[in-house]
Amino acid sequence: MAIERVSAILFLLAAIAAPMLLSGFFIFQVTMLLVYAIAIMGLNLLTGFNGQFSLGHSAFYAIGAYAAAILMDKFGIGYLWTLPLAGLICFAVGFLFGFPALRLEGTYLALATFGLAVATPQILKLTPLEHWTGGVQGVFVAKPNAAMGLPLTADQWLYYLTLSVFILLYILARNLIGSRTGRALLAIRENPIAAQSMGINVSLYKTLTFGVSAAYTGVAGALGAIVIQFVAPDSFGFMLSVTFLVGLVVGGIAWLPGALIGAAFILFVPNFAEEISKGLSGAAYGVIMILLMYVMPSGAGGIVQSALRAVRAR
Amino acid sequence: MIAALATVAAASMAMAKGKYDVGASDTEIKMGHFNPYSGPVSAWGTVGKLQTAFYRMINEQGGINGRKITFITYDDAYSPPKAVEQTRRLMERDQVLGLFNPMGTASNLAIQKYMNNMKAPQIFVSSGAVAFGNPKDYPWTMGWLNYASEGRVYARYLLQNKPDAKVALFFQNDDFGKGFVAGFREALGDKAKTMIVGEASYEISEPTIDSQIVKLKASGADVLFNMSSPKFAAQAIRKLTDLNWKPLHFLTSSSAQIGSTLGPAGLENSKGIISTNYYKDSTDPRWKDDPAMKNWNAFMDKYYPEGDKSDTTNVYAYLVSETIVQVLKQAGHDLTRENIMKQAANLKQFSTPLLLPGVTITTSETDFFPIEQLQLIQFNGRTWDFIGGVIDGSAK
Amino acid sequence: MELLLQQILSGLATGAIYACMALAVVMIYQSIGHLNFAQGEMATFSTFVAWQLITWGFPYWAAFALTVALSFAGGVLIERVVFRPLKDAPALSHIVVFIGLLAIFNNASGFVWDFTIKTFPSPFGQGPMFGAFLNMHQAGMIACTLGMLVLLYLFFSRTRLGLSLRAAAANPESARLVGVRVGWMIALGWGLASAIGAVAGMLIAPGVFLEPNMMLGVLLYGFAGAVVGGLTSPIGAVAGGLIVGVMENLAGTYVPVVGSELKLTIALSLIILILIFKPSGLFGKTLAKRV
Amino acid sequence: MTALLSVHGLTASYGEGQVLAGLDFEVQRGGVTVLLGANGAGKTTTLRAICGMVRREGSIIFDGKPIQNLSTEGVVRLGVAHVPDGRGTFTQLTVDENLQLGAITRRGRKEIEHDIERCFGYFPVLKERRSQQAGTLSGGEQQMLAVARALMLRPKLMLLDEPSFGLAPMIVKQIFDIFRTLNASTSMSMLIVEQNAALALELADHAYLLETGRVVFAGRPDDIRNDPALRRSYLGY
Repeated sequence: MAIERVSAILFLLAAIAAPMLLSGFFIFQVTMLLVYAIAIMGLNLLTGFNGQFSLGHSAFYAIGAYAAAILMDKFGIGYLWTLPLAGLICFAVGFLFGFPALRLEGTYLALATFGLAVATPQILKLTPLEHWTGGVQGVFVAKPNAAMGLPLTADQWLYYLTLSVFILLYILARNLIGSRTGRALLAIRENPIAAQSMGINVSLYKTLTFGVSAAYTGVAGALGAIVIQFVAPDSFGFMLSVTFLVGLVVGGIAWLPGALIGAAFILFVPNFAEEISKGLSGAAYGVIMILLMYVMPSGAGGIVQSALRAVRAR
Repeated sequence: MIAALATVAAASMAMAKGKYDVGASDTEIKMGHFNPYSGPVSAWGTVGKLQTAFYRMINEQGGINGRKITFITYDDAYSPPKAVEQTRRLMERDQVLGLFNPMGTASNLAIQKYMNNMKAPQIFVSSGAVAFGNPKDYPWTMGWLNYASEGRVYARYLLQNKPDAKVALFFQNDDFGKGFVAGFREALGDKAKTMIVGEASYEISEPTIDSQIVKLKASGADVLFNMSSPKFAAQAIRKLTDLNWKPLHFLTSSSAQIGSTLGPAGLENSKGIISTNYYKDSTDPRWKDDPAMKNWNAFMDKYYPEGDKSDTTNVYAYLVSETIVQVLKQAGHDLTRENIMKQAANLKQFSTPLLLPGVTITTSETDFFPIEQLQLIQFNGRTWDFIGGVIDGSAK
Repeated sequence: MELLLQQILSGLATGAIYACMALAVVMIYQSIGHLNFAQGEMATFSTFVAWQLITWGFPYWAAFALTVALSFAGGVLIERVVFRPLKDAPALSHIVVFIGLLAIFNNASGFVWDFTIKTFPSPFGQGPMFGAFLNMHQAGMIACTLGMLVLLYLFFSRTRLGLSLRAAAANPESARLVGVRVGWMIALGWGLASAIGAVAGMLIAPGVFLEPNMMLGVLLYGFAGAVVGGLTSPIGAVAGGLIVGVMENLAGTYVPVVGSELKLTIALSLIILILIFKPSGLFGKTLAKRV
Repeated sequence: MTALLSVHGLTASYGEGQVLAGLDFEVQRGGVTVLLGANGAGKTTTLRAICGMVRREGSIIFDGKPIQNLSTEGVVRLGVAHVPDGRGTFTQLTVDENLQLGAITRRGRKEIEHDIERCFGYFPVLKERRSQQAGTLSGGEQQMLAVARALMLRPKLMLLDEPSFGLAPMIVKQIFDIFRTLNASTSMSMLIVEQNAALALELADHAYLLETGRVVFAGRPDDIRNDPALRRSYLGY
């Protein structure tokens, strides 16, 4: 317990101090890291803790991003308000999608969510919706300045905003997992039939998890839209879902802090691969991924958890 | 050794009267660039690779006005968030003078505001979207060509030569396809409603487009406007042959290459296709002995031997680099961002031998599309024939 | 009426492409219980190998046979070298490895053979047949897909090796207890899947042109076809592929307003609908289990 | 008689917990040995350890060869047939295919066909159902199929894990009668784990009692029947 508390405090201190030490570009990168971490955390709630496989989280990310962009662009709603609204909209979509998903398992669920991921950019491009979505051209988002006259640059302000949202969502997720609900989720992952017989309402929990997971990823999408200042349909293809999945596995399944490590991986390693070779960057990235799975087949989470166990066992 | 250093010092002293912004100095011009090196559209990565080779050649020839070019190019994987990240890396960490020929509509839209806030050039954007030729709102962003211009050229040709045409539109469902459609419709004006009898689009993830062509044939059209990328264009040409459907066939310039589209589709099948172009098709036998083409081939052999000579993207990239060099030459020793922008908007009938005869590049403070002159061409089964002279595709 | 017929036939032709890939998907799913995301890129790579051989002057069928053999060996090798050490890792880790392989093969194809589209010869010729409804290659491809299905059926139902493969897939522990070398069966499954993928690639390429991203879309449809068919049944895979092809064409032609832009979306929604009512696919085995 | 299987100091573990703590026992050539013990004593694990289905250490000599380092397939190929708990039926395959699989390591189509007919002789009901999916059989039929499948290997040693579990008494009797016939007519040895100790002891020539992963008693069936304490706790009278 102590180790975790100490590392949490160290992380917080470093995170708060970071913008004072780093350049604008690096702050931007770390902000994107936190955005992806929130999305991965959402995926982790569903896949890691509840055992439901999803290839569709790019869709929820897209819906969150577009919700924020359209609310700001067409309705003049303040950017802060778009975050909970994007979360709510994605919760509703995810919850509704959770119902058909109930009847599907494993690979079949993967295909259904995959269908969602493939369909979303096409729907966003749809001619009848162009007035709202901007069609193939996408929507611009204005970059907010620091609130309440704080002496921060726009980059720093967005960073602190994203950090606060991340911490808030992290704590919520942590409490959720530690609660009776969390134990129910794990029980469902391990053995749905046994969970049912223990009196757990499996359908309700599964659909709710879908909703909550989608909401997390949607909030990440909204933050991403604000940070990037632009949304376009082809940013949210099926490969984004795959990227989140890679982040989840690298960070560690069913281990919340792993989201940060996974996000760092999907953000920085492609750049690193590119430096190895422009012509073979894709292959380099692939090789790094595979080697990493050899070194830590259960992701960073697996290593940290077994290290913690070893320390405690002493 | 000391003498050599002294000479260098003297030389740089002589040039010390230069004016500079971040990214330029007496000895160096730092240029930023991104395009997809990885991911599903990594085919475009050849643009960055060719340009890297091109500037190596320029540097070997002594650079521009005595300054070496440092060309920094990154992978944006065709993803706007990544493009923003790479742009900020270029601008804030690498401290480049500006972005030259960055690729992709969405990626460039995503950085347009940032570049204009930074008051740094984002020029010759590799995209045909109309948004990049808007000097009033975005004075630091300049496009290259405009899909709409080309669309207008075909529409005007139809109005003149086949006013009772029934047109079927076949387009890629993104900014590329829709850009052409917009220009085409605009130039047809009121007649668009009656002339356009069928429309079908495709996504690049689709394996085949047979169904769309079948549907368009059933619309009863006698003109097909084909706005697709080379692979799908080739499929479409072949499907037309299979269906024995022989409409008047317009094919957009980006796919109208003998080597990468018409050859695979079958030269015989491609006879009669009308397109436009502004530069020489490296796969057209017409230019086999052309000095500009020979020169380009020699460059490819020496500086970019791994590049694919049957890919005309490499001609395009060469041409853009030449234009960038022209802008930098014009800027002289005043390498401020403002002057780069000023010179980019001050190309007066610039011409290079890779352009088709008669095509020139012109920009002005109100005209941010360098390429607007196009040559209508028709395929005769072996090579492209010119139809009429060079025409102007800008909005009237 | 003619349009309807045309769209159905052209859907069947496209569907045959999906069916080919779906067969490979089912093969790998049978032996490892996952979808292999790299399957398409592996098939593309194989097809490039065949193209290279033909360019070097090999006769078509020699190149074909050699490619199939090389792909089979390559598949076995990937299982032995890449996946064997990870056999106890969680399933999701395998998915990351698939994605890594996808990136590697895709990149390698583009790096070695460039991105301009290449024509790939068809052993059946290219001219139209049946009026203008299908071309000879498409007809040949449909025939070949069905032929491959028959061969697979015979292999699985009539040979002891086929039986061992099925046993290892259905119940690895029991398979070991009758002496089946399950590890090798998995490698064999990889080999077969990659050989079938190579055949699929060589059948598909003449119609859609060969380039490094040739299979990107095809694999998505192949997944859909395999899942509709039930993932475990080769017949289901072929039927599923054909259904997806036809459904998509009909959606694109007859659904008003959004049909053309959303033809894949509509097809996918229908698939999900099918799955909701028949969660293990149209041909998936639903077994009355007795304890 | 010499030992066909002799086990010394066998340990086995699942994950962190050790289940077997150094077992010693033997199965004679042509003999029937029974392992008795309460739930959790390690009986099933012992069988699984012999077949290499769990991590194990110690010495296992089968037919003169050490097999403690062989894979499951390797052990089976030496002639050890295992009828596992839960029967291990290939539910999606037909009865016929299940039997074919039993002989998958053997050669000679004719002989295999002959052996299938022989199994149908023991279990006529299987013949009626030969092209049916095995998952549709009743529990008793599946147990018969499991035994028949094991016989198809022509094993030297058959490991039987709770062959009577969950079956009606009539069927149990039928199956044990066949065991007796088999043991008498062929030289096949058996190692049986059984809850129904009375039944098993009728068949066995040796018995071992296990408690928490250790052998606590070894002897002949009569030794158990004659020991009042053992009789009470294992035979219930």
